[in-house]
Amino acid sequence: SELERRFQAKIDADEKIEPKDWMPEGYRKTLVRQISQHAHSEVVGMLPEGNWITRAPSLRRKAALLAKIQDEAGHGLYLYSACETLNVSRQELVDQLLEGKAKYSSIFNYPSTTWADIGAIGWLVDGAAIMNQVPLQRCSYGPYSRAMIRICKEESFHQRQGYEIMLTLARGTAAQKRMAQDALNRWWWPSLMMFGPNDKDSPHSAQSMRWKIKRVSNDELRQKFVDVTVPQADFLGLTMPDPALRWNAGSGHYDFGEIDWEEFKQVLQGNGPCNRERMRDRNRAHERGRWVREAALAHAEKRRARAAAQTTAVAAE
Amino acid sequence: SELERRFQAKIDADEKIEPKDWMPEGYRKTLVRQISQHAHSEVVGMLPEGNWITRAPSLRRKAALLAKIQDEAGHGLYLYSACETLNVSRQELVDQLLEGKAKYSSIFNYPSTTWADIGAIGWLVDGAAIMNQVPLQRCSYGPYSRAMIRICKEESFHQRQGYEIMLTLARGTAAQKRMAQDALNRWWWPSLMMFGPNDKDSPHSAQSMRWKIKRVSNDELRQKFVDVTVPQADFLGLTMPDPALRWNAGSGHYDFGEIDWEEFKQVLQGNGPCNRERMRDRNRAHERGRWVREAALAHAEKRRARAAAQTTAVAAE
Amino acid sequence: MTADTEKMTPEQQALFDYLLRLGDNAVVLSHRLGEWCGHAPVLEEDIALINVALDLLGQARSIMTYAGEVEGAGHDEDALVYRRDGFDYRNVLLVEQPNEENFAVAIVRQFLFDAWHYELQTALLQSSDARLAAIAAKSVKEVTYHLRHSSEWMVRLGDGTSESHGRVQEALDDLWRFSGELFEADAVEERMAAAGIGPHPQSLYAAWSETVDRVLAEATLSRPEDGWMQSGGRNGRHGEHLGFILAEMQFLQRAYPDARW
Amino acid sequence: MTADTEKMTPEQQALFDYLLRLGDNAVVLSHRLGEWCGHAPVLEEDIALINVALDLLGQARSIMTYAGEVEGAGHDEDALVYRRDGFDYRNVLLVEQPNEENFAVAIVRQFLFDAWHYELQTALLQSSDARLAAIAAKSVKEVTYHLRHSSEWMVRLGDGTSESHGRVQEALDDLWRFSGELFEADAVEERMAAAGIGPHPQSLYAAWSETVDRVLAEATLSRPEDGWMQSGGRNGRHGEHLGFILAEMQFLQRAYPDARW
Repeated sequence: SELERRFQAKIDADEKIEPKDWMPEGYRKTLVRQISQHAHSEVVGMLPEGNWITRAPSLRRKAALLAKIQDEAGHGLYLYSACETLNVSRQELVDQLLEGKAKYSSIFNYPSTTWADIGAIGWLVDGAAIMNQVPLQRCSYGPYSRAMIRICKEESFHQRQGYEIMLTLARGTAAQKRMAQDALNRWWWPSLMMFGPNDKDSPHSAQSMRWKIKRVSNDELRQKFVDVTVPQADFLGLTMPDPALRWNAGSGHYDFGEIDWEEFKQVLQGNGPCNRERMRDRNRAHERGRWVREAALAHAEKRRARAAAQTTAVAAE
Repeated sequence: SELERRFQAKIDADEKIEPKDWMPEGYRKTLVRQISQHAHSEVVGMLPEGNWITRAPSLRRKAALLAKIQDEAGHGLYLYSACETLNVSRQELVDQLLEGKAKYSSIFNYPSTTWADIGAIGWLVDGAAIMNQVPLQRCSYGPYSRAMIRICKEESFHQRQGYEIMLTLARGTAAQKRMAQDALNRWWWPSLMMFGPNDKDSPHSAQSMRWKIKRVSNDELRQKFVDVTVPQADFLGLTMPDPALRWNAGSGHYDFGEIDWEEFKQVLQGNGPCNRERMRDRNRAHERGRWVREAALAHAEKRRARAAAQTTAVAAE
Repeated sequence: MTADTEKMTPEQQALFDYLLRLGDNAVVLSHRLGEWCGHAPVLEEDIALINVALDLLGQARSIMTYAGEVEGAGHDEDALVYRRDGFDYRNVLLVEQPNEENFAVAIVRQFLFDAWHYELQTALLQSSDARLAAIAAKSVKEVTYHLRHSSEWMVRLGDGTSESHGRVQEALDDLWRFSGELFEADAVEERMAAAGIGPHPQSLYAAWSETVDRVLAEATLSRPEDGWMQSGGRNGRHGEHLGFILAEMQFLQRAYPDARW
Repeated sequence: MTADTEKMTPEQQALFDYLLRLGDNAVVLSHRLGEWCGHAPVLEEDIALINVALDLLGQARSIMTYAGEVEGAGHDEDALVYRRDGFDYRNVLLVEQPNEENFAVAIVRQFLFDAWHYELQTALLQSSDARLAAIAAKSVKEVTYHLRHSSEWMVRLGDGTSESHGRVQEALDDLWRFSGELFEADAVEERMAAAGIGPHPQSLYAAWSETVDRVLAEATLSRPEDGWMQSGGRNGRHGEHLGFILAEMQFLQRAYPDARW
């Protein structure tokens, strides 16, 4: 159709699509799915990190962790707002999450079992997230693109903080170094999985690329992440848990081993170590907060009614 | 009346009153109140000690603490049974506790905040309890007297264990010794209060003495406890938190300072540091266990019905 | 860590104790707020509660650093927070009360504290101790926000639904017995007042009470009777909850005493 | 404490790992049972749960003492339990699952474990390791009682009220995913089986499964489908709960490393 043609032309010209512009239903749906997944990931991602707030080993680290989680809650809010510009309410999106109909990043279904995990999450998980998100700053949908610019800036701050935690541990006592290596062993492969299936197994990508919702392929991003991260691990003096990992002078990239796609599939299907715990926690918080949200609504309604009554009374004088 | 005269004669002759014997209603009521208070105390007393099970500092101490608390639950059971011989159901008694109508020993309204408290509770609280209970082995009511014989034996084992914890701490590091002294400071006065008001303020005692439900006066027992305990504290190398405490060669007893009866009154009235926590814990356990008790009853009922049906079927054959 | 206080003068000792009271309140309340993280009733409230937790943590860090200097035994903020035993903690009992996964409890606890904390920090602006006055100058802005936040929730919950009204009134009735400790005077507080370092605790009562009355009125809540008040926290006599807070909070520092983080 | 295992032969290392698995199961499950103390649904059950906790603790002490001797690094039972880090704990994930203040969870967890533990201890009676066989001789009697106790509750709750049936079925469905780990074979287990020290894990499955079927049938409960099974605990990959268990359990030993208790 003409509308579609003009829409695609705008995208091809690298102009932004804004909420009031016409857009194909598929474009809208794809964006809603992608942005809401991202929002849910920020919210669920608070749990493995929140797990260490009460046990952070110094006041400085505790403050940084609190601030980081606060940023993530804020990202969740922007992203839900960006989604709402696409005519879907936050309530609907949250319900989809709580009913298990919506996805969130599968990495958050792994447990954070030592303090080093807070370092590894910042370094690897935020690192992989940034790699995914930087190209999205140029996404064709205006509100998402602008949210990404702000989010990426904060994420890279978190990523540096995480790396610094790892560095402190890696340069610390033998017990701390062991903790750091253990965290790397557990988080490395899941963070590679964050880029999604191999390109050959990722059928939705072509359309998303045309729409400039997705801008770089999974495998390209994953390779870039590996290339950036391996020297960082070397600098830490830690060993990557991948015997196949080696520098390939010919390609100018690191070769790395095969991802365990069965594990990836199981985690996506709800069988990760913490899928049930995460959903249980979110559902409980939601249930236990119900009376509070109802009270806030009821109170706002009372205020509106009183203000209206006062206006009427004043007008009648 | 003749019944009363014969009843009192039996008591005067140091014979035991048994459940099927006639007894005055006042005697029955006094016993129910006293035995059920004692039972409730065993049950509520599990809480301050249970508070340290997960944190006991060695496996040996943890096992001893678990065993001690198990004994207390057992004492609760015997005592409720002894009470049931007086025509009152355990359910009624438990309801009285949960509704705040029945008392329990006010000492359990103090918090157990360090490991040394487990030592101090054993040494002082069980020590005071034994002092109260030893004469009750000769109580006129048979079931209570027999329960007391068994309970006293176990309590004195607990008391020695508590003292041994204190000794280990007092002979330990500076931090441990400080912990032990702190616990003594906090538990000494409340343990003196366990003997109840001064004799001049204890009006019910005369009748109880005649009935041989109570056999030694509050002040006598308290003095005996002080006389026994002060040398034990000396042996530990700990200081009693009472500047007025001194040996009186004339009386052959220790003189000691005035008890803060206002504090005693406040704790009895529900204003101790943990009254609300203790009642909240008991009530929650009761509420959360309701479905379990209902299930057990329903299942027992089903079994009975099935057994009856089978008997009928067999009889019909 | 046992506070080695032999070398302090009585004035320094009193100031040290006073600073620990201020700092411990902030540390412990911040911990309780942190427990909500990811479990608040609405995402905006996750952010708001973390915000308060962060402010209190920042205040605690400034105060503890200063306390360590006054003590002169080489303890930094982390040594004072992570290596001190429960009976050396000086927070009021109010702040250690558990959340019970009940937002009403968190809000009432916070409101009773904020209304007092606001008056305290305002008074500390005039402290003869320049360091405390400087900390107050920063804190008073934060505390103003905290009080607004908790007051607004008191009103929303009190004048919301009948369920919320009942819950918040119940929490208020339950926590009221911890409010008296905020205004207790003892040798430490008297000495601080005499030296112009801190306000006399009782001098804060009238304004606190007025704030409480004003907010409760708007929230349609009843002010509980002043019954028997619990106390002891400021002198190290705590309830059974603090030990669990510290076991969790201090675990890593205790388990790896030679590590830096 | 980091296990200093350099001086052990591979056989000793495998035996040490095996003993830690046995001992850690008992320590962690005993801890979870201890959390019920004073909060059980009925006083008789306070006694019964403590009884099971005590038996497991006793088994843990015998096993840990032996493990310390095998390791040969001078660690006694307390050193192994109180100074070992989470990722050195070798318990199965099942036993670290939280009580959730839900008796159904406690009973299902216990039943799935007991039905396995009974088969294990029975098999260990035949161990070529005399020490383990002797420990099993004592344990098997205790475990027989545990299994009877948890089975009876499975039946009471399953065939009780519709509420109790629903709760226990839900707990069963939820915890089933942790049952697979009990029967996993790995190098340690294979080596123990080859040496006749312990049974091959899979050899316990048929009897376990039969017990489960029999009790579930009487309890009118449905056996969940075998879906994806969680594992990792026996190799030190735990969930987020264990860290909190250890922070609490180990606190005093960690806070006062030079003290004896």
